[in-house]
Amino acid sequence: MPPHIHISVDRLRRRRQTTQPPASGGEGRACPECGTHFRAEELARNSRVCTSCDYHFPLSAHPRLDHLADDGTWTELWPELRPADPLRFVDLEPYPDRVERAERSGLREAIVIASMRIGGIACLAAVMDFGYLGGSMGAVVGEKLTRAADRAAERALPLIVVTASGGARMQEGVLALMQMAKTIVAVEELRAARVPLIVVLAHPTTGGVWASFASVGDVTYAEPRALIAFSGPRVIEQTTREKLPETFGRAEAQLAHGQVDAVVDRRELPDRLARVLGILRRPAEPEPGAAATWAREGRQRAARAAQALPALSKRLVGRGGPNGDAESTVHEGEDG
Amino acid sequence: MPPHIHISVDRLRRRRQTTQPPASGGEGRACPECGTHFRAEELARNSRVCTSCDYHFPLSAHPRLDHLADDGTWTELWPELRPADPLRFVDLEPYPDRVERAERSGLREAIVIASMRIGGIACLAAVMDFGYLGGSMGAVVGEKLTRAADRAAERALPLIVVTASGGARMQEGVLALMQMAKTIVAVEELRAARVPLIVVLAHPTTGGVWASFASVGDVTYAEPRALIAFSGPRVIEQTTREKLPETFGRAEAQLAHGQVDAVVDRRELPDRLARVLGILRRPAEPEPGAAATWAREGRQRAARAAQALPALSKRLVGRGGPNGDAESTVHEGEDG
Amino acid sequence: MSDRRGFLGLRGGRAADEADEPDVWRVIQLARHQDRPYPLDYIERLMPEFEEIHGDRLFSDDPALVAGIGRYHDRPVAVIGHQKGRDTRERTARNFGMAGPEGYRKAMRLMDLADKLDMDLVTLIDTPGAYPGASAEERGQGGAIARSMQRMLRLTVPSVAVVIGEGSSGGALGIGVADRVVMLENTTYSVISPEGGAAILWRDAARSRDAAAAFRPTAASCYRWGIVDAVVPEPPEGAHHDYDEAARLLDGYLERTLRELRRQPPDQRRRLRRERFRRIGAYRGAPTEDGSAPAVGSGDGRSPGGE
Amino acid sequence: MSDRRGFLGLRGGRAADEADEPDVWRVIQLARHQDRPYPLDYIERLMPEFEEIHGDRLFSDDPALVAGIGRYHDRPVAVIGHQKGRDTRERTARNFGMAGPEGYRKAMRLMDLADKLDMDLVTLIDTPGAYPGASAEERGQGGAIARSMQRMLRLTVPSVAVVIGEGSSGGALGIGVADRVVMLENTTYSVISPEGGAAILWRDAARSRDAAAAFRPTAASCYRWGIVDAVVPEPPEGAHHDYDEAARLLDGYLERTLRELRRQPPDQRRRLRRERFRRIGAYRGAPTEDGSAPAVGSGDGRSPGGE
Ligand SMILES: [Zn+2]
Ligand SMILES: [Zn+2]
Repeated sequence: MPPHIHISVDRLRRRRQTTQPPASGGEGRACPECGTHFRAEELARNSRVCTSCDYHFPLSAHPRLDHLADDGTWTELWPELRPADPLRFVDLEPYPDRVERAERSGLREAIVIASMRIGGIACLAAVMDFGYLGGSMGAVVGEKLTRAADRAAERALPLIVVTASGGARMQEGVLALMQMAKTIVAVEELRAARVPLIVVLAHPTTGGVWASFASVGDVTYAEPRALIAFSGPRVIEQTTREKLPETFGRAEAQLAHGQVDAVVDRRELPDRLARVLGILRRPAEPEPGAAATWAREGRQRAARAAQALPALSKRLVGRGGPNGDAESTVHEGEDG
Repeated sequence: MPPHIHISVDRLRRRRQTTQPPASGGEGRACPECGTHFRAEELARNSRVCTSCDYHFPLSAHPRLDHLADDGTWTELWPELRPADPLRFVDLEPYPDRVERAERSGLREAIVIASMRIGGIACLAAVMDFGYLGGSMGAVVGEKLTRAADRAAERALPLIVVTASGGARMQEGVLALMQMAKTIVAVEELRAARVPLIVVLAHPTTGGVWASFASVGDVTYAEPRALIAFSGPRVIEQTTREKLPETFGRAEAQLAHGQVDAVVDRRELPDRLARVLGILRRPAEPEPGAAATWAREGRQRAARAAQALPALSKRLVGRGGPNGDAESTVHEGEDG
Repeated sequence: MSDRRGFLGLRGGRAADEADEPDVWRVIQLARHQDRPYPLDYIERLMPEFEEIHGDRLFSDDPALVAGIGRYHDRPVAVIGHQKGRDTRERTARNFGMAGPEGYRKAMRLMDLADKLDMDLVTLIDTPGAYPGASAEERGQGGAIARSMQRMLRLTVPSVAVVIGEGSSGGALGIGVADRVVMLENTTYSVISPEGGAAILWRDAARSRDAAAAFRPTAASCYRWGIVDAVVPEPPEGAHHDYDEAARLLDGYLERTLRELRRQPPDQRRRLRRERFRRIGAYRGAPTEDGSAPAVGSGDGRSPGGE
Repeated sequence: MSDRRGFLGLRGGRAADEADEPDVWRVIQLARHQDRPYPLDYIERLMPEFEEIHGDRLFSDDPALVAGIGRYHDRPVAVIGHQKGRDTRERTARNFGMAGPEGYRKAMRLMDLADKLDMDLVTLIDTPGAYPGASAEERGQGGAIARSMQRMLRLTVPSVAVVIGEGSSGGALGIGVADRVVMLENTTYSVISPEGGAAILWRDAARSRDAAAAFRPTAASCYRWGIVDAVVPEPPEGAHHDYDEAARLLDGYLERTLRELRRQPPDQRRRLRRERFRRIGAYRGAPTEDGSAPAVGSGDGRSPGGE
């Protein structure tokens, strides 16, 4: 239950390692745009942006946090949350096998939450990782983002969200779809607490992620050439038989169409975010911040509200038994 | 001051005459679209719509009320309000001369407010008259509309607005411009009181009227082929050198562009309004309507608020001395 | 069907059973049946008077999504629904019930109106998904859906969302964030159509039956998962066999539920609505309900990618 | 200029005198002077940090209207302004400061943000009018302006509108419905440009000097009429001669006024804002202020057209 989340998170907080994570590149890469070859260290040094043509290589979550946060200030939150398999979903392979393989690559979910400082200002960050099942949004993404919003509201910390996602995680079926609504609830909590939400759209941000929290930031940046769309170009071409231009749905086009505030080169992003956070910093006030008060009351209200919920909606909802296996819990609970 | 308006209106209320007003047509007219000739009575019988081609002839305010209201139910409110001449404005002739000539044609201002019933449901109507100085919006239009909104809020009566206007009345200068904001305040009072605002856009509805209360109705109808635009076609053609199609800004185009809910033949309008009012009728409730309570409190609040206003904003504001001549009051007040 | 309460969801028992594979496919066919009643068919039967509104006041009107105000049990009510179109021409005109941003923005305009005039809101969901077109993307399809959900969360009036046919993807959820969400008996609610899912996950659109079996988007499953609060029965052979009876059964649920919701104070209703959606999702590693140590997630605390 | 209070409006005296005809024309020329400081010039001087936002999230971005957030006296503030463009290319790109519906909708987005994050709102008005174009009409120019005014009336945060150049027509008022409305010394606020007014009223655009004399759109006149709450002085030869000093003088008024407005409770501020605009307008026939019988308006009560 959400109210309890707040109680336990501090015990779960983990110190980060300051070593460079290997997920950031491996042995070396050629730029897919201009062919220039880079060694991994070179790329990492330039924030994984091509020095010849400014192509932005994908950046996974942990190196992204290294890139954005002031040195050594980020701390991951709730890394222990893992997907369940409520549908016992099997396509070409069982969902748990996909999850296992994704975890073997060193990632734990498609989103990483961290507390950090940017330009000296304390904030929270929620960074998606396209490398984990295409950055797809399942229950863990929804839950982590919700917890991040709760904490941001409670502590009056701005929330920075960096997206990279193919959309809802199909293997979690309609429950994944519902994460769209859940993340919008999270955004609403930020609003109630008057906490800024800054969104950075990385390549690609599509489907249910673009159609939920990614598109309602207070300030929204996009990385150059990032694809930003609800329906991807292939789906559109198949459905409407239109031939789409190269520029379709790209950050630059979305800027022209009024959908983002700016296209920002990744290398300038930390300074840009620091500037915005600096502008939005609340002045020191004599009275306790409204936000903190709100969050405190919010928790109590949420606890009361939970009592009043119809029994139906308590199903399969933020649960997880003492053995941590929601999957079996679900089926026991429902078939019994 | 607005709070006092409520006190005196009932004394000012006038019974209407049921005779046919002559403003509706004179001796006869040829349809400008198809050339068919009609006698005045014929036209009036068909709501001044051409029986051959459905062209909608202009309809001035009183016959419009006859047309919309259940038989014999409309009563005009505040007909005594007349324009002042705060700028002592002279173009090709002095503003007061224009006003006098307009009055000689039998009209008293570009808007008429009436209480009435439509389909048995009590409501208020604010009907503009293009025949009076091009239906231009000056201080009287703003004030009458504001009073209508106040009364609608106070008595929880829906407000029907029928527009026909060339925009702000230039002879009242920037004070006329400000009526746009004033009428939006009036609309906000309706919102606070949860009272429906139904707008009917007649030909033409342009300029500051379209860019204020006319475009924010809860439900918005347009008469066929009515021109609805902020900038008129001639201004646009002069500024942008585009050649506009015949259909530019017409009701049918505005429907296609999502700006109105429906294009409604004038002859169907009374039934259509009756239906909407019927749908929106509040159910009989045991407790006193929130609307009525709100309006009562609103009046008290407004009186308190007026006390708190900075002295500056009290100038030239809803005033009118005991001799009813705001014009001279203005200059005495300011120059002294 | 003779149950006077008129909705399976509160009966328990059979409806909560897991549907088997052939059943799933049959339900999908029924949910998409071209003779199924569409929103205007229900509206016609439930409301003596109805007035459709048009346009988003921004760009256009979207015929794939109808919106309007009607008289329902002697009260004004606001209704929004995906309208697929009956014959070929109407289907094309209505874009097969695939709404664009203009549709969701028209819906938001009606939500504003519902709040202003204290009207209950009913949404009727029946779409293969939001319209996938370049023009829709350029006008912010994603943001339109997101803001429509946001707007529903902020409603001060009661709201009920009813899946009356096909509830697919964000296009469905865009008008689905209500106080109560229910499905008619032979309808589906899913993250994607079976064809779409097959094309992506099986890399073969022809394997839509497999996808259907895997997604299990039936009312029974969605009820089990807590996605919907009730399942409203249809006439014995399906809603398309008896529009009047289908409307009567829906009416039984709707009228009672709106009445019940109206009894809650608006703030509480909004709070519960948020909580309802906030709680959805199964995962491992949550702290236990009494707030004690987490079941999963102990470790050295290094970020997983950093090892 | 040495007045420490820094704004003429509260000095009384000369500023309240009626301007004579040649003065009016001179002020119109100054208000439109191509070297006058534009919003970004003031912002650069008043705010150590500023971040422009772009786009209405609906259709496009309108460069004729800049909007953004800045740091002002150690607080976040939201700023909206018509930006005309300095050289020919920029003037074209910015459409000569004539905003379309996208501009007003971007402005509304920023107002939402100001409310959400409790930022004061400052608008800087300098436009010959809203853009008169067919495409702007098709996307609801009228409704955009109306809703922008409506949105400003609903703001919970303090707001100040400053006419910094040419304030013409609804295009100016669309961002002018603030708690305080002020004009710089050499600016105009008018229902229409003198050329437009001459073309319509004199049927001869060349008679714009006559129109100017009739409209008297100067700060002094607007102050007398109660349209603006204060007149902010400019450097001796006009704002275009000394941007820094112009900004300093504006700063003196702005900072003090926002601080004063913040002291009011939001509900009261909103109420007073409504009242401020609701009271504008001179007419005959109103009841006297003590509520006694009306001065004008007795008669037989027949509707005037019905005789
Ligand atoms: Zn390259
Ligand atoms: Zn004709």
